[in-house]
Amino acid sequence: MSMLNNVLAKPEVEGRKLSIVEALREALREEMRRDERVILIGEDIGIKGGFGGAFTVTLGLSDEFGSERVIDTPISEAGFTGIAVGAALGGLRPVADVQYADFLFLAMDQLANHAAKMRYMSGGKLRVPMVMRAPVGATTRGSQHAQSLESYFFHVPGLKIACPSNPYDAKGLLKTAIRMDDPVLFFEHKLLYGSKGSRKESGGLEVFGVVPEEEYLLPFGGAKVVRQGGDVTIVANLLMVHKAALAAKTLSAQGIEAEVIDVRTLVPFDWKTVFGSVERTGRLVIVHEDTLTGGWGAEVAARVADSCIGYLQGPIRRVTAPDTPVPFAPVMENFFVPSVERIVATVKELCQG
Amino acid sequence: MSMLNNVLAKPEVEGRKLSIVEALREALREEMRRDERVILIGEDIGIKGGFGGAFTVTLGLSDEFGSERVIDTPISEAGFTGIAVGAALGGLRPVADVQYADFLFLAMDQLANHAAKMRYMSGGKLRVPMVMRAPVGATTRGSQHAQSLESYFFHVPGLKIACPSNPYDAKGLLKTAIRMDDPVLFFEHKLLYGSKGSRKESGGLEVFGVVPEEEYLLPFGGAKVVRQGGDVTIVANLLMVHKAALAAKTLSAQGIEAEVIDVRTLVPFDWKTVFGSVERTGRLVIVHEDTLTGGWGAEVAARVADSCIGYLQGPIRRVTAPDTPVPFAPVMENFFVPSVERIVATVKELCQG
Amino acid sequence: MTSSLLTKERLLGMYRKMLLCRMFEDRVNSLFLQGRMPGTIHQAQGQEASAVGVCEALSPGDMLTSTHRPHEHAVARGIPVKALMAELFAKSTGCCHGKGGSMHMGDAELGMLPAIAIVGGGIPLATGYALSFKYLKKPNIAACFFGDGAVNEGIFHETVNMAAIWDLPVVFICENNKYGASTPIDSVMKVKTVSARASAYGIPGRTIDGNDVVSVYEAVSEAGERARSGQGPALLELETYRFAGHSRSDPGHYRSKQEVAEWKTKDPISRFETRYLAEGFLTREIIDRCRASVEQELNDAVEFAESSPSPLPEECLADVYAE
Amino acid sequence: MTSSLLTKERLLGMYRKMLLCRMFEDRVNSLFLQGRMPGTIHQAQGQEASAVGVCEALSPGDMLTSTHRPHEHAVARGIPVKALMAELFAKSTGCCHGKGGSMHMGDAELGMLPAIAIVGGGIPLATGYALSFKYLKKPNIAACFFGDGAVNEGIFHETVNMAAIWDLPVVFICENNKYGASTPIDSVMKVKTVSARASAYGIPGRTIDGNDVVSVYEAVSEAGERARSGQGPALLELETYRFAGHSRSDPGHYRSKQEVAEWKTKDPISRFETRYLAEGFLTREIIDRCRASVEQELNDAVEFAESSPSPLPEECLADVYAE
Ligand SMILES: Cc1ncc(C[n+]2csc(CCOP(=O)(O)OP(=O)(O)O)c2C)c(N)n1
Ligand SMILES: Cc1ncc(C[n+]2csc(CCOP(=O)(O)OP(=O)(O)O)c2C)c(N)n1
Ligand SMILES: [Mg+2]
Ligand SMILES: [Mg+2]
Repeated sequence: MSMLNNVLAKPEVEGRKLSIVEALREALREEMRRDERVILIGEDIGIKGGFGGAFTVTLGLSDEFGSERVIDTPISEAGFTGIAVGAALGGLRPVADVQYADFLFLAMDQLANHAAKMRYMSGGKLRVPMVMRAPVGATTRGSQHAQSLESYFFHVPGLKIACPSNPYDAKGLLKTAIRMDDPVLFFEHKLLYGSKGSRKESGGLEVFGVVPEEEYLLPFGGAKVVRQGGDVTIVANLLMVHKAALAAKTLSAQGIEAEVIDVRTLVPFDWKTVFGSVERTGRLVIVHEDTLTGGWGAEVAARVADSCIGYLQGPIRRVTAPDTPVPFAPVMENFFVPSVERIVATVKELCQG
Repeated sequence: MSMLNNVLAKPEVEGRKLSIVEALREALREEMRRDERVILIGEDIGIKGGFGGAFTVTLGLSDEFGSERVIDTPISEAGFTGIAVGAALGGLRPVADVQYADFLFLAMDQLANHAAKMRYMSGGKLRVPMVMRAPVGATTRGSQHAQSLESYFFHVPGLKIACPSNPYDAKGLLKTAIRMDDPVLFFEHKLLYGSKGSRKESGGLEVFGVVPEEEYLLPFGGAKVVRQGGDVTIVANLLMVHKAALAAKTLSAQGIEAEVIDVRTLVPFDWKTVFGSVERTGRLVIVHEDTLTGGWGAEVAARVADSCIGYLQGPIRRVTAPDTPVPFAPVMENFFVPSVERIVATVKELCQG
Repeated sequence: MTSSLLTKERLLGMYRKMLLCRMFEDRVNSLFLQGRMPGTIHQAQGQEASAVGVCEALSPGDMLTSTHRPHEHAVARGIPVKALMAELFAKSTGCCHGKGGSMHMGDAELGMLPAIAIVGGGIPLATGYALSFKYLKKPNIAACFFGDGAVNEGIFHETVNMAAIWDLPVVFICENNKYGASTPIDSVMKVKTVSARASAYGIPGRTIDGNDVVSVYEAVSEAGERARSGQGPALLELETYRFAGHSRSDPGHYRSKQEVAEWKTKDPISRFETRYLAEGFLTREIIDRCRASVEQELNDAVEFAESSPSPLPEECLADVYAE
Repeated sequence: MTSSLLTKERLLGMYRKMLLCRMFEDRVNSLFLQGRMPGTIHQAQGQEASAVGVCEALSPGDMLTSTHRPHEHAVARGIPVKALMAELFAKSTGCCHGKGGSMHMGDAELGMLPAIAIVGGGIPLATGYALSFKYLKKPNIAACFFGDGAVNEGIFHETVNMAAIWDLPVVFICENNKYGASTPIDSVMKVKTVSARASAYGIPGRTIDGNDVVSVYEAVSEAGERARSGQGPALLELETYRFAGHSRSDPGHYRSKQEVAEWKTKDPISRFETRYLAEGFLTREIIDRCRASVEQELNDAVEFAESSPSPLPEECLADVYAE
């Protein structure tokens, strides 16, 4: 895994480097300073002497903003999610979080039946400006603290979805999400939080990135071409962007130039960038840690198979987790999570086979 | 809609005709007689003078089997689903139901984090033989009693999924589901229940079908070619099978022969039949009432774009509900639900365009 | 009792509102039976004292949440019956532009969120609204209707607990009409009253005669003042009964004729009439005038609804996202 | 008190089990710190009287459910420490073949379901098991561990209510260690005791000294007999404390040193020793012998675990479906 570190960091770029945790925290702090309607709500996020959420993102914020704005809840995911929906309807801009994305299933009704529909059911009169943050990814904690759940929410009309792969995007997208008038699911990968601080992840990446001191916002719906290449398009998100980039490096040494696209937001999705790339390369590989069947990669494949079929020079391939729960044992978990090797092998087979 | 009635009924077939409600009820009754470990659990399913569930499927069963086996619950979907999981682990074979599939979100944690994973987490030692029945489909009840939720569960490794389109399949699949040692989501379409009885649906189809008196089981994983044709493959489920069949009739009159495949079960999925058909026709249209983005049709498109790309003579098209919540007003709902006309137009454009 | 605080005008207004609720429901029923309305409906005839007593105790800026049985709540909250009728007729002039329907009627600008048809699902919305009121230091409260069936949902438990620990300005109002669909409440709960559950959250709980509009008004006013002054939520149980079936297709065979008949003797509207006819300030003439004016209002509403345009099919695609 | 019913052998057995629990946790902690174990762990040092007192009151055919903090429950239930250690080492000889890990240890054949790490998620599983016992007319009960944090989850509410109305043979056991992660229970609940919530479901509730193994045993035996004889569930609150942080990475700065120190004086193991050394039937020699034999058992377990084979990577694909 250590090979993965900084494969994306461009050494030439000057500036202040932050981890994703720091970038997220800074986004929250800036938005809370700017707009007092922004509040945080969740478990163990503000307790004195506590964790600042499961992964320290909110650490210190209750010192600055007090417990009225950094609201510690009981362990009641459905309830506090619904309260966030109500508070958003009432004019606040709540940023809620679950400690692990796996627990979103408990709040699924409030997210899919209420947050996502209130605007529609009201005939367009209402808005639900809330953000729900959720850490995803397998980290040898067993099957209930491990899932990458993006695809379940990808299927809910009315929700928007961000899944940043680096500190710059994390900060810019979170600030945008908070200002947006729609409910946003904001997925963060545990192994990208960085390895500083008390709650470090073994196997975590040192993803420090330049984050400007000046304020900036990053729009939803804009994918990022992380690496250009003419032979094959690789579409990925979160941790998989880093693996895809490393795979691209390896492939380049073997004469295959891969274009790597970081989707950044799943809803809205930047179809234009993906279609444009596939039309140039003629080959598509989609990489996600979420499981295969019904994962968001299927939609990418389906849209390409609808819109760009004439450009395809080979089958559309997906490198994803298999259709299993997440196993605990590291040997099995490493098999479960898509590896750089699997990406390399799939691309090679596609380009040469 | 009345045109739709009996487009699939083969007049030549002799035998006893039942509605899907009757077929499902018969399946439950037979399995309960056969195996006393089979119990039913849910809201308003057995109350004397009551409904027999939201759509009369369990009507009368508490008279025969008593309230110990037809267990009326409080309105506690997560709780009784979890209790069904526990009872299944304890050796029973519970058939639970929610009144509308929309309420499955409330029980999502118990289904996706527990029912689907207990076997895996135990290293293969446990089994969870339970069935969860859920009515889907838009019927002018507004957005919280209308969704077709198959695709959310399609993405959960560890669950199996049935979605019958007719009485014969409904009975045969439900009996198989009850005997299966894995958790099964069993989706039924409200407009296919038939229009007999007190809780008839306006717009409901008269889907009477021949159901043999002799016992039979229908295996999971076997799709059915409802109609043969060489020009295009149409894959559909539930109500959409009927619409696809009617569309095929119209298309045939215009010189296009469509092969219509009823998937019957989504997990396991009969890839062989679909791939074989697409390899012959070279064209694929997928039809479902579930919304477009991230729907199960995307997976069908993705697999075909992976495995059969060389056979495709055109883009893969999907005819689905748009990415919106379900609107109430019939004019909008009719726009939302895929129509025969939309299927016909899509196929024509694909075959001729 | 504080009923003396209610002026005659106020009482008469409440009476007319109860009539409007009842006659609205009756009209909707007959329109539905004539096949002039799509969808399904859950009617509330018999529960007018609850709807009106609660809404009368609310201020304009307060927020109400409702359930799958929202018609009378919406009427009592003062949403124009035209807009409600048009919504039931699936017209674009409806309070939700035809996107909501019977189970989602409401208008937040007029103090009622679109109703929530997931049993219990509206409880956290009201509570979240209350959180925003408290946070923004507004003098308002949220009032949250739900049925006896909802108190066995987990969301009830989670949310009432949070409202309690944070002293949020919300009044939880359980309309205990003894049944959740076909299921008698005493078969799904061991405690005798819903209000007994308040003690699990350390908040006040009271059981009230939900068919007496004045009692309801007083109890909600009291709980509302408490909540407004920062003392936190309360759980009120209004004992009432629905005269009709659970939904249009339900003949209600799970209830005995005797039980229904008994509750009909407690009809909140005739009880009101009997009492205030006896007290002298209500007269047959006033009653007749009220009925006539309600009748007219409903005629107008139906005409408005029927003559309103349908939404366009493609409007299905609008209003998913704000931006 | 019925403690007289406990023979000396039984008491000694319970003592050794508490030692095994504690020393298992301490050993796991040091293995973890040495980096010899993957994953994360939630340890239960300080809660041995609860684990052992509860399990001692169970029969072989009874079923136990547990939480994200299951080590001591599993040890006390009698799952061989070899199988537990091997699971923590992610070996195929583990009780879940390496698929479960720390938060999912268990072995249904030995009377404990794989633990559930979703807070509150195991409560309906235990209740469903109890339903199957009742239905199949087995003489067994289910016992369900959960923390103080779990009683604010909706699933607690829904499930305890159903167990109550159906008189299911299940004992709900809340290990109230005063914190859910960093959150003090009194900040998330207005009532003073968890057991007070039993009244909302019409079942008995009791708060017990959870650091006294005999009290725990007696209370669970009593509730268990009640449940076994068809009289329904009970909610027992065991007051206890975890000495360590919430998980390995937690230094526990949200608790005062004084509070921790006070609870250390109530250490269930030293309390047991003090009491029975004074009563004379426990001796220093017995204690030393117990410790030595536990030490040996743990050495064997670690050796077994370390020398066991890892699962194959592709075993990831197995065990998803039964057929
Ligand atoms: C979560 C959920 N479960 C089930 C239903 C189906 N359903 C609609 S109303 C109802 C009964 C509700 O009873 P109660 O809360 O007492 O309200 P009432 O109908 O008596 O006004 C049920 C079971 C639903 N809408 N939502
Ligand atoms: C549904 C859910 N929410 C949150 C968590 C994260 N989490 C794990 S343990 C825990 C605290 C549990 O507290 P308690 O129930 O008192 O048990 P204890 O840890 O004290 O034994 C939390 C919040 C979780 N595992 N599941
Ligand atoms: Mg009711
Ligand atoms: Mg605790």
